[in-house]
Amino acid sequence: MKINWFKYSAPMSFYPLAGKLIPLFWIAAIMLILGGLYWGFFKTADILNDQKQYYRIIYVHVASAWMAMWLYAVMVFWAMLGLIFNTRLSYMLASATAVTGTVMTIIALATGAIWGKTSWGTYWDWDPKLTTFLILLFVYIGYIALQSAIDDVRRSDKASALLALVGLALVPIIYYAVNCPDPTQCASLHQESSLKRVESNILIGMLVTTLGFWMYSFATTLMRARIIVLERERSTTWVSNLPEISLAETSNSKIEARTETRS
Amino acid sequence: MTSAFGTILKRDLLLALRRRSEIFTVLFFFIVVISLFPLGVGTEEKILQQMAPGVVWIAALLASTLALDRLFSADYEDGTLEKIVLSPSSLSMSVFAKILAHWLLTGLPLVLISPLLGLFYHLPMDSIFVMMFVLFIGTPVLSMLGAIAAALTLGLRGGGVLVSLLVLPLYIPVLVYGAGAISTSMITGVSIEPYVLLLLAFSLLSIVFSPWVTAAALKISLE
Amino acid sequence: MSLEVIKLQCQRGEKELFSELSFALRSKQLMRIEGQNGTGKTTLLRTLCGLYQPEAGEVHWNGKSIKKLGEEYLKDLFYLGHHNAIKADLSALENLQINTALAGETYSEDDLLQALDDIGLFGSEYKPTAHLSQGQKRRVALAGLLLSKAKLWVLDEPFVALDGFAVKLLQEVIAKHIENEGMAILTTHQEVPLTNGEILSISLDLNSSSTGNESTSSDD
Amino acid sequence: MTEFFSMGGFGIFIWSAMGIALALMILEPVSLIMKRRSVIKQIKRTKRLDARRKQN
Repeated sequence: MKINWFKYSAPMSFYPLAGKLIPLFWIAAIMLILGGLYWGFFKTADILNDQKQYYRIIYVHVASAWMAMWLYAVMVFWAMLGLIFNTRLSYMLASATAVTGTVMTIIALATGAIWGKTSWGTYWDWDPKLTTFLILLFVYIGYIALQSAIDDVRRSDKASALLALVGLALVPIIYYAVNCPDPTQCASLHQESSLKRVESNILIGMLVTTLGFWMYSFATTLMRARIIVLERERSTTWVSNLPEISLAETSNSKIEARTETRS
Repeated sequence: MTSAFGTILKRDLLLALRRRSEIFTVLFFFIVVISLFPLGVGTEEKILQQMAPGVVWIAALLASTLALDRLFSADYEDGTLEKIVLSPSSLSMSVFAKILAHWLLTGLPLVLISPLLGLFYHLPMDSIFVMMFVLFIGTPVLSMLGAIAAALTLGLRGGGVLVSLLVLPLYIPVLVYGAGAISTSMITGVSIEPYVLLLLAFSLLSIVFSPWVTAAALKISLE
Repeated sequence: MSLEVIKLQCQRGEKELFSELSFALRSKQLMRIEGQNGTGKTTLLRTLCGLYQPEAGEVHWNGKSIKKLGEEYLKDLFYLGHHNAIKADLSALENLQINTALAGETYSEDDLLQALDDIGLFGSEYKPTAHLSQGQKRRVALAGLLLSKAKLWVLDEPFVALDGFAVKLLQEVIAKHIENEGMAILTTHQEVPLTNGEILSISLDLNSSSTGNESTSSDD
Repeated sequence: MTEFFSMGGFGIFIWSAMGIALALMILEPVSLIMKRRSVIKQIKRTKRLDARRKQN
């Protein structure tokens, strides 16, 4: 079976397709997130003793933190596709992904700070991970700021795509620098974060919630992309032929009546 | 090939010579920022010594972003940037010439003035030399990365603030290892070599890649 | 020597400026681009220089895409935009020397001074151009034309801000360039009389993607 | 029930973390729906203006 990918790279065919997919993603998102949290809250109670109850924050924290990083990768993917094939839709998806990525980063930071308060007794600890997410937030905000500062759509698409690529190249270096401020001793850090050490029961809840967050991200990204498509293609005929744009008969005749009385 | 490089380098230095005030503005900004810290946090020798590496680097980051805004925008406004882009030689090399000139005019003076500031903060002699050296190998990264942001924000309203927003987070590795090297140099018996090597690596990487990325960014911004 | 434009389409923001624009230009031909403000004259010229990426279509120089030719094409090109591309802090002589060096050409100081003299800047060669009048600044930029060895001149409103004497001089310079197997594209309302060569013209109209391409020959 | 909500004394932290996440994840789609409405309204307005201009 051959799928014509370029057909879907056109905003015109993307718009209705995305419209159909969004409700499905919403249903999946709500079910998976509720399911994951239900599992986490009710099926793992016996594993955690009272001192470890705060572990429940992890479901939302880890899911949002993963999404914050993954969405950056997704954004760079679209940006790169845009720069290589010069497809307008790729740029639109890149900028639609950025905002959801920012929201996820903020959630990760906020829940991380609360997690810190419960486990280390302080909201902010300049922990390498939290710091990296703070910088990721700066990078996301820089991307959005650059995009909104440029009026010309084409330039703003390309310039922000290039910035996303530069960020991709530098974020690992920044991560390394934050992780090992002393280059001679950094191997010892962050062994505890590996998944193996997490109880498998908790892991299930975490993975299901994360999957739900993916669905949420798809849904919001597509919603935003649809808005961007509408804004950019407003002067085309296919947009004005859309059912949601068509002027209802009643309002039309009202206008006619109004113009008549005026003249 | 090299003629455009030499021409642009010479031209930018000549222009700076005609307008010396711009160099001195950046330099004095650096000095003023560094002088304000002791007034804010107290003048105790211990505290100052401990703070000096970070303060010097942060002042250097701010001073270098301050000057970035003018890196390409002056040429953009009078049309000479188009001349450079349309010159039949490698745009990356031309861009490299511009960044090099920018570093010679804003980075190098900071390196040269830094011993004075070392004295403000009671740094030992060895640390002052270390500071000069790491500033010397670290500040080119600031100009190189900054050039990308300057090219991306070319001709935008409020471009100066935007440049800082884009570029300051990217400076973190240089800040971490640059300040780390100076701090380590005050501890006897610990080698600063790893820091220096990392800074050198950043410097070389940025010199290789930045002119190329900046050239691409300029082409996007000129459209 | 030939410049070919093949089915060019450009847009600015949401607005399409022109599409399916095709024409060819050969040695000894001059092309005038007409059209009201906002019809995309400058965008067309910038596209021809490779400064602007068209939405669709290609520009060929001697049968090869200018994208592929890169620096090879830029060697044959002289572009004069709205801005004069001169530095206010440098003198006319320094500006001219830098601009010719950037174009990959080197001249002795005498040659440069002669060119400035020819364009009517005698006595202002060493002054910072900030002190020159608008017309004089334009002349500094145009002095580059006197020296340029480029085959293709792309000039955006070259006659703006010039007085009668300079207009006449520039007309002669362009005419001479065309006679010497050169070619030029310009946006202007000014007539450029040629003694030997051909004048093509194109007009970009508002709200219409079609372009008329009538040629008037002044060959005889 | 209260035992469940207090979560061994960590309830305030856990529920505020959940609350922040929930609030942001509701705010985002709601703002998108509102944005979409305003964009559609705007496009309709220009379309109506065009239609009227054609009539005259």
